[in-house]
Amino acid sequence: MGEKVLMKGNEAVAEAAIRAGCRLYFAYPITPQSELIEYMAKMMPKVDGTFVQAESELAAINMVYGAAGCGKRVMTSSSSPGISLKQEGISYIAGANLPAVIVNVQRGGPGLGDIQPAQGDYFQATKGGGHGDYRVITLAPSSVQEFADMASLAFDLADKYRNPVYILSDGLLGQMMEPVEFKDAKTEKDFEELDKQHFAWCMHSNQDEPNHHHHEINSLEIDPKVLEKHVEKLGEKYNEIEKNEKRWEEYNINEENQMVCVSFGTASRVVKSAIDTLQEAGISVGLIRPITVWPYPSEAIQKALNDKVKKVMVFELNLGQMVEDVKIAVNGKLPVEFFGKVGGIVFTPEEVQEKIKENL
Amino acid sequence: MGEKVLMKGNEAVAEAAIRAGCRLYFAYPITPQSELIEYMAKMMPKVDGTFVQAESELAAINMVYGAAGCGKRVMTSSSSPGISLKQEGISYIAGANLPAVIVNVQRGGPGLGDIQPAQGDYFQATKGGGHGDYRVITLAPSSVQEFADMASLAFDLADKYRNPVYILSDGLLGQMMEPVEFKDAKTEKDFEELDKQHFAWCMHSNQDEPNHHHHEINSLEIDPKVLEKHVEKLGEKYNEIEKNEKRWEEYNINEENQMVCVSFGTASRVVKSAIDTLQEAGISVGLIRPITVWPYPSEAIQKALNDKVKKVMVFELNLGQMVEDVKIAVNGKLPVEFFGKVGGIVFTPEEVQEKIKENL
Amino acid sequence: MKTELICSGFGGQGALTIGKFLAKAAMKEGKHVSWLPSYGPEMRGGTANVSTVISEKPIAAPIVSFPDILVALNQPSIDKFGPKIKKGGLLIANKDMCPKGLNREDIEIIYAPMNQIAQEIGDAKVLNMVAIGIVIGKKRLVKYDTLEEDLKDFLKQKNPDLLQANLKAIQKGIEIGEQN
Amino acid sequence: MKTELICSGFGGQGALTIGKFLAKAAMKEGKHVSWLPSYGPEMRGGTANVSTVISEKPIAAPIVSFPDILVALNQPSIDKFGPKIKKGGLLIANKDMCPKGLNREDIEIIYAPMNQIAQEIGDAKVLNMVAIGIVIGKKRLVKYDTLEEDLKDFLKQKNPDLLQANLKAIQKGIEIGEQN
Amino acid sequence: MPRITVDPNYCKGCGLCIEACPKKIIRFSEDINAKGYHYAECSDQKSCIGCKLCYITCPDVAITVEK
Amino acid sequence: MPRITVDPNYCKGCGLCIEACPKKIIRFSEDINAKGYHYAECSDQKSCIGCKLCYITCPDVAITVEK
Amino acid sequence: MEVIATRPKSLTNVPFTYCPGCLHGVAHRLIAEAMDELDMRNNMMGVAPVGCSVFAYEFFDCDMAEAAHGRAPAVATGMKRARPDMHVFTYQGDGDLAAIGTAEIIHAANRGENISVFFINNAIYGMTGGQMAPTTLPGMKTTTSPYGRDENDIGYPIRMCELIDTLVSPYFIERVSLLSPQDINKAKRAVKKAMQYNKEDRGFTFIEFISTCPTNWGVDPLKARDWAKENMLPFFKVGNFRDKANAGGE
Amino acid sequence: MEVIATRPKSLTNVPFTYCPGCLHGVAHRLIAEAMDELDMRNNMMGVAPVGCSVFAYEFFDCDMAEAAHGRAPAVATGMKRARPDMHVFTYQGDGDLAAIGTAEIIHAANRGENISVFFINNAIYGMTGGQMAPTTLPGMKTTTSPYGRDENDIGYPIRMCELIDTLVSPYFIERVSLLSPQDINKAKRAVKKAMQYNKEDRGFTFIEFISTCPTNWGVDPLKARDWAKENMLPFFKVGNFRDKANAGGE
Ligand SMILES: Cc1ncc(C[n+]2csc(CCOP(=O)(O)OP(=O)(O)O)c2C)c(N)n1
Ligand SMILES: Cc1ncc(C[n+]2csc(CCOP(=O)(O)OP(=O)(O)O)c2C)c(N)n1
Ligand code: SF4
Ligand code: SF4
Ligand code: SF4
Ligand code: SF4
Ligand code: SF4
Ligand code: SF4
Ligand SMILES: [Mg+2]
Ligand SMILES: [Mg+2]
Repeated sequence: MGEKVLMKGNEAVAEAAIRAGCRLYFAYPITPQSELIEYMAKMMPKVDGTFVQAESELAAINMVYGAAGCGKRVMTSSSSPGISLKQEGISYIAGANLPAVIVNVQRGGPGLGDIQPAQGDYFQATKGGGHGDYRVITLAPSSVQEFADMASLAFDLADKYRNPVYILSDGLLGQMMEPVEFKDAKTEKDFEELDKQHFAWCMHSNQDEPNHHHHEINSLEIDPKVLEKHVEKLGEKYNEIEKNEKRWEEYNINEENQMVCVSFGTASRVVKSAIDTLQEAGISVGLIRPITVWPYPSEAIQKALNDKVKKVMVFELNLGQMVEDVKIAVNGKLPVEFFGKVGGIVFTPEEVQEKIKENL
Repeated sequence: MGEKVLMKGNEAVAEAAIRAGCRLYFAYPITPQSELIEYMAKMMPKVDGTFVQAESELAAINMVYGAAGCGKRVMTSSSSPGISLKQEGISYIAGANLPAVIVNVQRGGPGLGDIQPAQGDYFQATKGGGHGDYRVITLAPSSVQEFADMASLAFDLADKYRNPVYILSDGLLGQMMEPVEFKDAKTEKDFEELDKQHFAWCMHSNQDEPNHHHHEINSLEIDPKVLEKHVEKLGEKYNEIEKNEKRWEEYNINEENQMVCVSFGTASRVVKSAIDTLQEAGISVGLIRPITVWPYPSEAIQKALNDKVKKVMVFELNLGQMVEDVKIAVNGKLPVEFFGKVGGIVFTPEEVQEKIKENL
Repeated sequence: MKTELICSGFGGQGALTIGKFLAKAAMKEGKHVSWLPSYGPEMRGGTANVSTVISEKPIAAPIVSFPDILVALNQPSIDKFGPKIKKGGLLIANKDMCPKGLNREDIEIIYAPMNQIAQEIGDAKVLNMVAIGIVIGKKRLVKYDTLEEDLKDFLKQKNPDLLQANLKAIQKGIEIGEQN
Repeated sequence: MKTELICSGFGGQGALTIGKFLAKAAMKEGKHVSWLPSYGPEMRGGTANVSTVISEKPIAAPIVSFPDILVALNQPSIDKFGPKIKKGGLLIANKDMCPKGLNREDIEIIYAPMNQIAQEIGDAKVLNMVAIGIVIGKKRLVKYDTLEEDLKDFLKQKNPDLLQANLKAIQKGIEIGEQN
Repeated sequence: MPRITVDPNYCKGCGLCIEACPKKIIRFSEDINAKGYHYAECSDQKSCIGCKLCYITCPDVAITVEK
Repeated sequence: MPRITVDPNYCKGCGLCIEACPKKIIRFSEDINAKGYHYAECSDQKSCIGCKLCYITCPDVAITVEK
Repeated sequence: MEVIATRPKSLTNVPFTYCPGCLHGVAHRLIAEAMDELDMRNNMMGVAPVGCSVFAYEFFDCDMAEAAHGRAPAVATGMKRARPDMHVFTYQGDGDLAAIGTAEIIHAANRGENISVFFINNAIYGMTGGQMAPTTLPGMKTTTSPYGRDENDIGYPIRMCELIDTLVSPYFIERVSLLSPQDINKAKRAVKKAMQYNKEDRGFTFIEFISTCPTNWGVDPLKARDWAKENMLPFFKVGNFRDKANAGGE
Repeated sequence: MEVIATRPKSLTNVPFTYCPGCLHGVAHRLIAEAMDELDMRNNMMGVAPVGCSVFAYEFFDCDMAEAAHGRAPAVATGMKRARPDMHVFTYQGDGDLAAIGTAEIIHAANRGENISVFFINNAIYGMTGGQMAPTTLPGMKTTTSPYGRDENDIGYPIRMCELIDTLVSPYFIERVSLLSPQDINKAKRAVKKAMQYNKEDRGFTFIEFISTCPTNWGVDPLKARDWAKENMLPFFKVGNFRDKANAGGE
């Protein structure tokens, strides 16, 4: 870890990705993620990496597919409408068991919407916006430091499971500056190690005789019996991920809680602020902040439902998309209420406090 | 209603759409929906309608956007990977409050997958595969007749709510022939009536003076306060749809049920077959078949949970995507189990019987 | 009563059409019917097959796993579906293309030299009509008249010359079916 | 202790930089900081503003709705954010561009002719540094030395000539801040 | 006699008309408009020859030319 | 002396080689292969001039030419 | 006194949202004047792109659709096919038309859709803050080509008129400049021709405007024009590529 | 006796899945032979499209990626950029390359990606059962142009070589025919050139093969060749469009 620097989230995650060994980056400009692509344009040449501004988000995600198929750490980023355009490609990446990191700096939708922070792509990220049965590991940062840290986590998880990983950020985290400390950059030896790990499945040169097995990067299985096995194996992988990779933060969770709040990313920061104020006023409210929104940390919510807790409240910057996951976790034990803001508006701590009080 | 004819689902829905007043159709070929586009290619010229084979699914959905903006009944169709490519466009259509009908003849995924029937796009359809807060009314047919009938229902709902509507079919329903009876075709007077209804919001010629209001088809609101209102209004519309438009079929639901099954589309046909056999053997199992998978008929499931029912079982041709909606409906009252097949394999009545018996 | 058929053969032999004509005729006679083809890249050579169900009651599952009747126009069809014919079921096989046949005692089997019959009638393409005839002659699944009417409608547009050959093939098939 | 600032002005006046330098210096002094700009098509003219929070404890919400301190480089900034300044808070306004000012009794207000001061120093662009100086002089949010060091680092690369003007502007600002 | 009017609501003070005018009779006003721009104004209406070059150049369609 | 071999595993009986052969010494065999095609065969090896036109034409790369 | 030049009726009274000196406004005016002069305003529908001209639907006084980034030609196809009695145009930037929307413009042109496409080439992504466009010149610095566009790594600018001119169906193709009053007058004639053909439903008409982006080029409006004259015009040659009315160009 | 012609090593022993007489197989052989002759097999990576040649990854004996429909040039870009030491080619049909993948091919060409693109033009969508392609000829009946392609409604076929030839960066562009042994031999020379340039990392190389689809054209393989000679070759002129090695074509 080095010195603290003050940096925008968009730039911090780019820097952290480079340190995590990302040497290929393909993307298309869009507000509010453009600082990310611009940082990559500036820095990739300095580390002998590849930066290509693709002709579109579609092209970018398919470039990612190609580079990932060669076993390299590769990333793309965009914001909401651009992420929609990547859905076919993401389904292919998932179907072909490829590691890749995709950053979504969310903005207000649907359609062209606006360019302010929002969390309206929760469904798309967690339930799979593309076709077919697949899942994308989805990390939801709530600070610039965490945004940066998630770059290396995302690459590690992507490699571990050979699966795409989203970092589901938003315009606020992308645009704001906070102090951030970076991990040490990967060394030549680390790169060799990574290449070695990927050699078994990725595309590379073959010195073997004709008709020995060559490597295919592929999601096509025209025989349904074979595809069935393939998808079942994907299913097992997703179960494995659900078992191992749930991450969350508990904030002020204790025996005195009258309410448990659930909130992720930018929204959770505001909720924390409200919780602090209420605590000072003697009202005890806890927060479960999912760090992975898929796999979803249901058990963390269940465990937090102490006897005094009368209600669970979900705070998001959308029409209530995460409510479904919370309801599944709570499983009828307590009422689940929702408060949200849409269109790029972030609720204030005061609004959150009020909503909590109303629901006590 | 006319005579019964034996027809493929793909052709029947196309014919029904034309009768329902669809005069513009834009699509790109893909198996197993190609008979639909081919039928349109053949028939549209005969009714003075427009058929354009677009250069891609992206272009097709954006042609739909343009034609819908002119207040015309317009449709597109595709199969899973092609539907993924339409996600940005669908988000725009939803964001701009436009009516449009989108047929998805699902195949095995993810990625290129195969071309056999599957239900792996449930999440994409019901949770919104594109970005931002929006919902698409999703009709799930289970027979060729219903597939055809849904064409006019879909257009009516699309017009009523100015919202995109999916018909979520699959390769089996698209490819199979069953007898089908068609409704009478729309008359000139019906078309005039429709045009009149759409005149208030759609694009058309303006005879007014400069700087009077002209019509915009748009999802952009750069001021977050305005976008907030816009999305809140969308939210109200979705609530309205949830209140009014839930549809389902009850099959063998009665006081004797030991189990309630939930299954939609093609899968539900097999479950019905299994239920019949079990009933003959004295085992009473009921089925709730959601006809709209969004809005989801939760209440129908809740109501079916009589005292004797010990378990709810979900049967789908995917890894268990609808299970989440069923769990939310059941809300912890009973255990929810799942059986599915993936990769384009359809389970047999025998397999379903066995699973039901195992779970009694 | 519900009858589940699989018709199967090389692409071009017309297996799918057998199912279609049977289903269409049954529909006209007021039955519930379904017709589900195999589809996909098999279009390039390979085999084609179709599940057809004809029933008094609405048809739940249109996929036939265990047919009452298998119409097999070539040996691979027998190899694939023969073992799945229900006990007491029926195999109608094209003798000319099924050198190995099927070794089962618990079903009825009719071998007919369909290629040869078709050739004799004067059109190699009507071999599938022979098969339809056998199904009708044996099982009375649909009436000949319904079928004839349908064929007339269909071939009037496409190729009136073919009509006679088709009808002859069906009649020949019915004879065989009735004799077995 | 937590201080929440909004700095606001026309694009080009350097409002965002005020927040950035304050946040950076505070960070170097071990504080928690956050800096959140308005962004978007406002880049084309219009106004720009930034929420800056400096705190002893981790910062939950980086959006400042009700600032302790408002630095307003023009009148529209006062019109927009002036009413939201916390009771007992502080307004630092650029007298030269804020003809109307703000009519509140429950806060402290410092009007300083920042354009004029900057002109006197010899570089119109350092008007935002005057504002920074006032904040420090008045509130001691960060140390002058930290800021100086930072500016040296920053301007060494970009434009060493500007450094002196900047430092002078800050010092002038501090004076004003201390006097008020 | 030709004359021009600049509508300060549209003008953004880009200066393109000033450069375009063959008679050099357009200048920035001392005043600023609501958006903070020193808008263009005619310094000498009677020299205007109504050539419309200012109108043609103006990207904000702020100028009216009369004859 | 040149000669050709057709591998029945690859041949689909398209007939393109038959048309291509200047010596007209390729024909369809009476037998069918596993896929049901009457594959090509050489009717007269000794007339072969090793011109490779059959090989060049064959879309299924079923032919080997030796000299 | 008679008004000899003033805001055309086909522009609303909403001030443009463009930067001072940005030539988007000139292109808008030319189109609006053609609409006025050909009496097309009441039967016109337009499509706005995503780019600085995203708010075009507020500026043109006819019904308009806001398209997704790059998809305007597809949207226009849907509109013209739905309302063959109306006239349709799109207005698109170089990111919109020559990058993400490449397939849509080529295929609309190739189908010979009865629409007019107005293409503003300013060699940059204006709206998103100055990233490289497909039309960015070799060596030109942008926020995503911070060391200058390296033509050996990512190739040369795309010339859309030349590309579209390889297709059989388009009816009218011309590249014009907005860099001087004289050029603007020439551009006006081309725009009016395109609109006239549009009115007569003759086929696909395409006009590329060589324009500027003072803000993201980081220069004032006058310098921007000069820079464009020196650097863009040699690579993007103005002129008529095709006019089927006189059988294949002037 | 010496084998003078047999299956090249760079083809696996998997029989092609193409219809009898389909010329996809000939194109495959030419590419594989070039790989053999230039000793590139061990350093080659390929990209298969979606189309009849979707299984190309089973036929070429090197590592391969299966791309989404139309995106092969983008996938190849990712691969070549990730492994500059390897050589990369794509193999694409006319639906894949000239319809859905228009943007990807044009921009890969425009960037001058160091890859070879082999483009099979059979004037139809083979795999999906004979729908119209952008290269379908005027009047030609397909399942989605059942009354014949109406050039007044949907335009003329797209000529990809001509289109790409308007870009500055591509290194080698040639259209060849597979319709006779002589043509195939010429095609072979073009393929080998492209591969040679690929080996030397000289830039973007593009070959369009005029081919057939007997199945969906509904004729036998011989008739298909004749039809293509008569109908395709007049519109799709074979020849070299560019060879930067000899400064601008033969
Ligand atoms: C799918 C999608 N990708 C990216 C963007 C972001 N975006 C908005 S405008 C634009 C480029 C604008 O450049 P150009 O088309 O050249 O127009 P200009 O602003 O230069 O007039 C981009 C990339 C978007 N809105 N949607
Ligand atoms: C996104 C997407 N759209 C459509 C398809 C369906 N599809 C598969 S192949 C194909 C066209 C193939 O035609 P072509 O590229 O000409 O290749 P050919 O089969 O003729 O060799 C299409 C439309 C698909 N798989 N994915
Ligand atoms: S009309 Fe001509 S002379 Fe008059 S102000 Fe305009 S440019 Fe100058
Ligand atoms: S050209 Fe127009 S906007 Fe620019 S200064 Fe002149 S009047 Fe104002
Ligand atoms: S090599 Fe020539 S002569 Fe010999 S079989 Fe082949 S085509 Fe005929
Ligand atoms: S060309 Fe090849 S596939 Fe065709 S018949 Fe001859 S050997 Fe067989
Ligand atoms: S950013 Fe550039 S293109 Fe956009 S309005 Fe400003 S000057 Fe014009
Ligand atoms: S369908 Fe056409 S292109 Fe495809 S393999 Fe068959 S003949 Fe070849
Ligand atoms: Mg631009
Ligand atoms: Mg093709």
